[in-house]
Amino acid sequence: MTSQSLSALTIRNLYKSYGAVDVLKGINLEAQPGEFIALVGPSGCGKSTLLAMIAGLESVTSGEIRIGNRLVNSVPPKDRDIAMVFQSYALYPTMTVRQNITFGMESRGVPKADQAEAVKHVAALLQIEALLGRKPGQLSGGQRQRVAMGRALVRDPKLFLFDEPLSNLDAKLRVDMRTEIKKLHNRVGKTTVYVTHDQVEAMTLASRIAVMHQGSVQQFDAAQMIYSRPANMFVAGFMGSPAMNFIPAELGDGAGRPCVTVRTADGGTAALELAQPVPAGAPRNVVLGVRPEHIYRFSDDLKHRKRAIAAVKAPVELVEPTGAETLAVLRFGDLEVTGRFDPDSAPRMGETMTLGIDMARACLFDPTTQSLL
Amino acid sequence: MTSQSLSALTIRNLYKSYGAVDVLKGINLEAQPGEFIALVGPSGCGKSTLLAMIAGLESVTSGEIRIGNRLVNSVPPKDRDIAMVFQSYALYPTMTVRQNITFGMESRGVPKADQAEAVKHVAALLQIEALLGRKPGQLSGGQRQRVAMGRALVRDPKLFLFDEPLSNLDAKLRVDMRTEIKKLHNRVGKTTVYVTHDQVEAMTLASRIAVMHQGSVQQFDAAQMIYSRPANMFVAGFMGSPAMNFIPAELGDGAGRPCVTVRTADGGTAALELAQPVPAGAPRNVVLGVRPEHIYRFSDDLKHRKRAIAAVKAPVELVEPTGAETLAVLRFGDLEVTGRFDPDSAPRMGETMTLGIDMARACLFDPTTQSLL
Amino acid sequence: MSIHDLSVPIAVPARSWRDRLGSIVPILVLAPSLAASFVYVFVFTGWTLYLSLSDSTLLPSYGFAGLDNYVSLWSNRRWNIAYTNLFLFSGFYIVGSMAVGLLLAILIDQRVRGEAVWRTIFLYPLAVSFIVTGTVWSWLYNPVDGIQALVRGLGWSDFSFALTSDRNHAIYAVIITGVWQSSGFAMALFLAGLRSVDPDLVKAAQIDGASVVRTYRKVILPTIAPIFLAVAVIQIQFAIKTFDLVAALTRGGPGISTTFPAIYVYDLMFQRGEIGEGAAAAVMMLAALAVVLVPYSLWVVWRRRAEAGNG
Amino acid sequence: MAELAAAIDLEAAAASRRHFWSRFAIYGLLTVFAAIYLIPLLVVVFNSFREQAEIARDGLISLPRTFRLEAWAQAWSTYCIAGTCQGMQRNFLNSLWMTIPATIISTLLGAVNGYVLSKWRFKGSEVLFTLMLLGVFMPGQIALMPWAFVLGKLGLTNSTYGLILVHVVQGISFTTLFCRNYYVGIPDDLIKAARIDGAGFWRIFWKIIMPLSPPILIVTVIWQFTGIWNEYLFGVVFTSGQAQPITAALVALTASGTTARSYDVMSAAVLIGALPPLLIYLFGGKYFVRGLTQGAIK
Amino acid sequence: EPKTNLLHQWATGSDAQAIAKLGEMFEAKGGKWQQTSIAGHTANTLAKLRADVIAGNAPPAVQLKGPEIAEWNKTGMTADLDDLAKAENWEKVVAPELLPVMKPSGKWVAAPMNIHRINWIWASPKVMQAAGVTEVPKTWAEFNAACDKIVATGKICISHSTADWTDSTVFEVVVYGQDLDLYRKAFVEGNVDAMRSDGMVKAFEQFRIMTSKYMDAGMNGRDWDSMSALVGRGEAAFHIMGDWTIGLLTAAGFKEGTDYVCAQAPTDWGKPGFILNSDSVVFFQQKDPDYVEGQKLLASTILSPEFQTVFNQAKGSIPARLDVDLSKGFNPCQQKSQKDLQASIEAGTLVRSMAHNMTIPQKVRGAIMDTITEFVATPDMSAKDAANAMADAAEAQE
Ligand SMILES: Nc1ncnc2c1ncn2[C@@H]1O[C@H](COP(=O)(O)OP(=O)(O)OP(=O)(O)O)[C@@H](O)[C@H]1O
Ligand SMILES: Nc1ncnc2c1ncn2[C@@H]1O[C@H](COP(=O)(O)OP(=O)(O)OP(=O)(O)O)[C@@H](O)[C@H]1O
Ligand SMILES: [Mg+2]
Ligand SMILES: [Mg+2]
Repeated sequence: MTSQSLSALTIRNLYKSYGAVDVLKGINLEAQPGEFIALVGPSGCGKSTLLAMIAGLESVTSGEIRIGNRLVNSVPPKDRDIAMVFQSYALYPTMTVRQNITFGMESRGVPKADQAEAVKHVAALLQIEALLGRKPGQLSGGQRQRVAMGRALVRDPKLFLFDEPLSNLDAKLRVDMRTEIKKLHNRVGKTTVYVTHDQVEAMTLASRIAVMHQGSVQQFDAAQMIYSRPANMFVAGFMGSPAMNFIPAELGDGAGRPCVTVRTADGGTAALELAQPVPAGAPRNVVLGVRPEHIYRFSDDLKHRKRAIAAVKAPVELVEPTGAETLAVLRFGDLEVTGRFDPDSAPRMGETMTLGIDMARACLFDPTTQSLL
Repeated sequence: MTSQSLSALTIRNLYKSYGAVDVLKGINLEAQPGEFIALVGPSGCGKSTLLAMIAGLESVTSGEIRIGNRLVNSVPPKDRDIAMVFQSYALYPTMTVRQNITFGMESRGVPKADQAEAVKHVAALLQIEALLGRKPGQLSGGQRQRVAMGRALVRDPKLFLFDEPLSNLDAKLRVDMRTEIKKLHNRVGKTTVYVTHDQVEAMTLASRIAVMHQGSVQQFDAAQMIYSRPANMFVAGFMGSPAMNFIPAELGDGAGRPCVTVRTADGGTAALELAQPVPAGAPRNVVLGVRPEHIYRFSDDLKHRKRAIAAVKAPVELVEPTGAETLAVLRFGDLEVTGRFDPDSAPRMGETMTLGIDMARACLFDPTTQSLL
Repeated sequence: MSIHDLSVPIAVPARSWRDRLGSIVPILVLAPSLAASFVYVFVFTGWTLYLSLSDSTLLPSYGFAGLDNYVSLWSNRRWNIAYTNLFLFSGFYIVGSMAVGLLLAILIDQRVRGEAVWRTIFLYPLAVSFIVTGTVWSWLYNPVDGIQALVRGLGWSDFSFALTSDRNHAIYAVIITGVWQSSGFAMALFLAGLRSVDPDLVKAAQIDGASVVRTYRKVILPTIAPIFLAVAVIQIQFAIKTFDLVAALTRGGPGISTTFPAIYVYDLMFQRGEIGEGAAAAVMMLAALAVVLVPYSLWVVWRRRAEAGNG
Repeated sequence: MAELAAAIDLEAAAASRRHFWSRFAIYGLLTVFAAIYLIPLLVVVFNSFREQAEIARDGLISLPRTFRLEAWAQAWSTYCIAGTCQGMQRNFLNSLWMTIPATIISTLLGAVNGYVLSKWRFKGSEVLFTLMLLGVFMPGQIALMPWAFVLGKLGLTNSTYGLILVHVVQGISFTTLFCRNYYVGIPDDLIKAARIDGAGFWRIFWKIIMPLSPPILIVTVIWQFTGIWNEYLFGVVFTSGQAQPITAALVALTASGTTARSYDVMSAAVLIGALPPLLIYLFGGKYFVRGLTQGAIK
Repeated sequence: EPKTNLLHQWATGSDAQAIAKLGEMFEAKGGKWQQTSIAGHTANTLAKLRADVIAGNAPPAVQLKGPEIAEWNKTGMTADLDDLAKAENWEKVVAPELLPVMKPSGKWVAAPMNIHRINWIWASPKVMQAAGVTEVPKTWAEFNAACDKIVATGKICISHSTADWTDSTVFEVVVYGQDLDLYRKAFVEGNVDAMRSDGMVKAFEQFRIMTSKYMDAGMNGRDWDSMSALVGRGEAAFHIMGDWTIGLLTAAGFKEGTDYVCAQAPTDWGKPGFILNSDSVVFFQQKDPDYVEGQKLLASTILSPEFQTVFNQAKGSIPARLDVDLSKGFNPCQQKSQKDLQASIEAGTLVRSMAHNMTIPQKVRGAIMDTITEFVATPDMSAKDAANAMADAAEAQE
């Protein structure tokens, strides 16, 4: 009982099927009061479905959902004390911004004066005072998003639910609004469940992230843990852009130290020294996971600053400057490996460069089970 | 004549109006044979209109468009020797992939045998052999994109036109397809005009970028130049994410060296030494433009490696870890400034840190004309 | 914390009657319409089916007569003509109004000026009842007073447009009038379809070097294939129900050459006092409808499934 | 250089010539069709201004030599139809009192049904929808006698209410079909948002769905109004004398018994009888096409 | 208070005026008058009647004719007027040929309003004169000869407008004129063999001559009511149609004697002949005593000499009562009609009209009329085929 009363949201063994199709297969999650949880995963993995079930918009096939202490499996949405922001914003197109915000209060019979007060407060918080008389059609994407937040905030609910609220915005606005949401959460401190398929959004906003795949949670952990110690290759590949490079390798111990052998572009092999001891029970063939930003131009200076750096030679196949950084595609046996470089030290096309791989941050996976070793 | 014959596409003083609305206001552009040109700009700035005019799908109000040597103002699209990939792909939904690709050749009366040959070649190039019998409705986004490219490629045109071909794809696929387009261009080497509103796409793909705003070209230059020496504050703000920070400052010379004075969070001011001499004719009040990645955690080590580093103290308002890097919002007078840090040296929320600003890479703008000084 | 320790888990709240009511409101709301439609479609049809097997004449009666009415119906020349007419008329009428409607829609889609005016002109016949249409066109077909006389008066003395007086061609008078009246509707639907085609498709075809005709034939029209089907189904049900138009235009004549099942049913049931046989004729009309509708419904269901599968 | 310029000019000129001829063909065709569509209307309009004697002399198709409104006045208020000599005004009003309520009721029911079938789907609702659709295809003659029986049982024979009932029931299928197809296009998220906001079934309908419905309601209203206004069989059979709708009066006029016809009065009567739906199409035609575009037909 | 509601199909023009007269008289006698007039197709009236019956409220009075009276009588729903008939002595005054129609099972259930004569020929003296035809032809041979002459002058000989009932009207006049017995067997008794007989073939042959040579192409699109105007205006010589033509001719301002003359249609057997059609009102049983009273009042009004006079003056027909004096206010043709009626009763040549639904059941009549109108519309259909088709169609209705 104690553990339940501590958490703002608890989901136990939740299943959902539409006819013969199982969409959610035993979800377990909980959120501490005031916590910001993100649900990420590829399209169709069941994020929206899970959110809709928390909101009460979809029925529960089996399992339980508790908000605070209360089992809400069959409580209608309006009585769950939640607020939700939709991907499409779902602003009522025929109402003004003010009416959009007050609609819920009117439905609940909140006195007019209180409504006005609440609108005033929320409008000030979100800086949308000037828009109150307009209709959604007359607003820009960012303004709509803010109004949708306003409609949710005015409820002062126990739980905030967001379903990809930023995915309809253009890249620039998305970054701005992301920051605003983060600030807002810092200010109002409500428990929040936030669905996105953009892992950067998840990383920057959430204290904990649940990575979903095909209806089940692959890993539910703090953002930094998910990024640096992904539970399996799916999570490792999904989080981070460009994605983590997976390099087939063979475990061995070169010169007494544990190391992995990889194939190089010239057809030979290179032995990379591991920073940690080989985990017990690891198979001989493993997959080495290296994030693009952990590949550097090798220099002695680097070697000094960071310890576990392994050097490999690789030809540069393609260079993509993005302004702040430069991506390069490097050949590695018959694989391509992407590296992320400072524009100052960026490789040039055609060059064969010596890479430094930050082995302290590399991961090893079991290719059969796909899990982290 | 000579200068014209050198370029694959020349646009001179091009105007377009719909009734009273001027959509394009005197565009000048040219592309060298084999060059990859990107048109970027916010929504509604006229990119698609310009592309449609090059294709012959929209009439010219005034000015001229030359493809190679030939004035094409009134040449119908089919005779311009161009190929175009649409944002929506515009694949013929009732035809198979093969029919989509051969439709243009059939319209032109190319013999069947040649058609089959051409399809085979293109399908191999794009690895869509297995899809030839399917209809567009049965393809995934990335596959559709490839088919659309195939339809364009099979024409073997003088000029390739792309209208935001990646904007309908999800983030991950977008990155992959971007790389593919780049490789393809490297291989076939056709002159290409590529419209996008994603500046990372423009930076990574194009050799030269035209940044458009409200119907005119703000800057037309190599990608790196646009990023490092933006012609005005619009270009500076548009290219790069998070955007360049604009800090109002006052020119002066502290201790004989040219420097700018900025306001700090504690209400005081700080003088930052300039790396270059003050440009002639600069006003007293200027805007200092600093990109987030040119803000570091100050250390003596840093001072050693890079010369023109100015140190300022600033409280940290918000920290956003994105995995590979960490963004932080810093207070600077009554402004907020975004910095981009290595997760290792990332600031923590609430901390007041000493920043190093890379003055060698900072820009100065005239706040009245908004142009680079 | 101890309070929480002691707190009993809040039992699954029994759903209040209000919630229960809430969940059946949609069904309750739908119920009257459903009941009415059910009676209208099934009970009425069932009754007619029963009558067709009964010995009803002047008034409905419920003695069982087996298939007598059907035998008698099919041995009747007039019925055979009516049934043949139905198929002949339906075919030409549907194809005709779709062809004209499509042509008009394509013309209007060429960014013509005054689109609203053209559209209104082509659409207005739809507002006019079949009675009025039939009456006015019967004037126009009149060989002495109508168009034929007018054109001959202008000097083209061989001109012939007296369709309603020619037994072999009177059915075409009905077809032309029907097309005149309903092609505007087809136009509106096709126009709606054409407007929904992604303009980029047309641009792509232009760049691919396809001529306008080829663009329509190969790209645009195949894309709006579902509209063709929708138009056809709507026109078919009009065709099968055709009654007022013929009643006002030719009254089934000359002779019995333009008799239609609907008219025949009406005549049998009300004028001739043959309710049983009239019901049999009505059932045959339904059968004709079913020939069209059943495959269509199956197709719609299949398409919906397919869409659900994709989306 | 000059040659090149000349060639370019030629090319441009050829392009503009082609353009001219294609435009010419388009407008030419449209004009021909427009003429065909308008001739019947013009014939009637002209005849309504001519004198019977003139029509008898010059034939039915001719420009009016005179311009008189007597025929209109006669048709409206003095011509003898159905045993009384008060023109068609009574029938006109009957039609209005029948058509307006029947249109409104069937449209509203269609809207509610469409709302349920698109936004509150339940097990079997698709099947029920298909069932309702079948009503679209029922030929009216089949239903004539059953309706007589039902109206008799309900005591609604010879009354406008009876006709309203008949038209409402027959119209539900169409209105439901139209509205459902349109509502399917309204995002479900709106409904979900409103549910979270605490709105119930009816509140969502009135506050969210109805304000979004004008395009489809216009299509439905136009469809129902013209259909009901122009309906003839039920009007004749289920009402009588002074209660008959205008179509019955029109038939009475055009199929006059053993007396001579007055084409002038008939023409005026035909126009009076067609006027309300014509006006509706004239002013609502734009919305009709637009509404269809937005998904009435799928 | 006696009241009634008459269901009828006389919706417009002089018909409506005539009915309005009935209403006035009914009200003058203290009744409350209501009417339901159904325009157009007879089927509409019948549909209405059937709908009312099915709905359970049969109308108190309906305009119905001939065999339909018998059919409805068989349903047992008709009212019994015998008491009234006895009191007013209807048996004596009503034309005897109408009695079996009005009392199909021996009891009076209907009241006749008028007697129409079908076998009229309306002729244009001007046209005849111009062609050298001195008098209206008396036999079919004379008729054909006259027509040949008239056609030669470029005029139309027979003004016609094709419809099932107009075609059948002319055809039954031909059959009647050629062979009285055949008419009785085929069209009154509905004998199928008679329909197939040589006599019928001969009638079709005569009819073919008329349709192909003496009628013009305009008959197809023409409205039936403009036929008489052709005669009145002197564009056509003859018009074979019932006596309601008088109403049309009078309304158009044509004068008997100068613009048109009327005569008995040709007969080859040289006696006065009369094809009769009668409009009548049938009464259905009512529960409401006011309606029952109203029925008596209405029946009595209809058979009153005053009504018979006023009504028939307006309609062109003659009273169903034989004891009404036509010398005042009636058209000469009507007076002639009454005389001929008496004469034909005496000569035993009086028949009821098949085309106007006074003899065989509707379904058989409908089938016969289909054949006739099809024959008109199909120039290459032979007389023999037509006779066979008619017999087959009639047989199929059994
Ligand atoms: N009503 C339904 N009937 C059957 N299957 C459904 C239904 N609704 C959703 N699904 C299926 O459930 C799965 C999960 O859908 P959901 O919308 O939750 O995905 P998601 O993770 O939100 O994806 P996205 O990122 O595209 O929004 C999908 O495969 C979808 O096809
Ligand atoms: N047919 C037209 N009539 C009037 N204005 C038009 C027309 N077509 C485009 N415009 C206007 O021209 C401007 C430029 O449109 P264009 O489509 O070229 O923008 P864009 O840069 O491609 O934008 P996006 O990134 O959204 O695709 C817009 O303001 C648009 O509203
Ligand atoms: Mg989703
Ligand atoms: Mg665009």
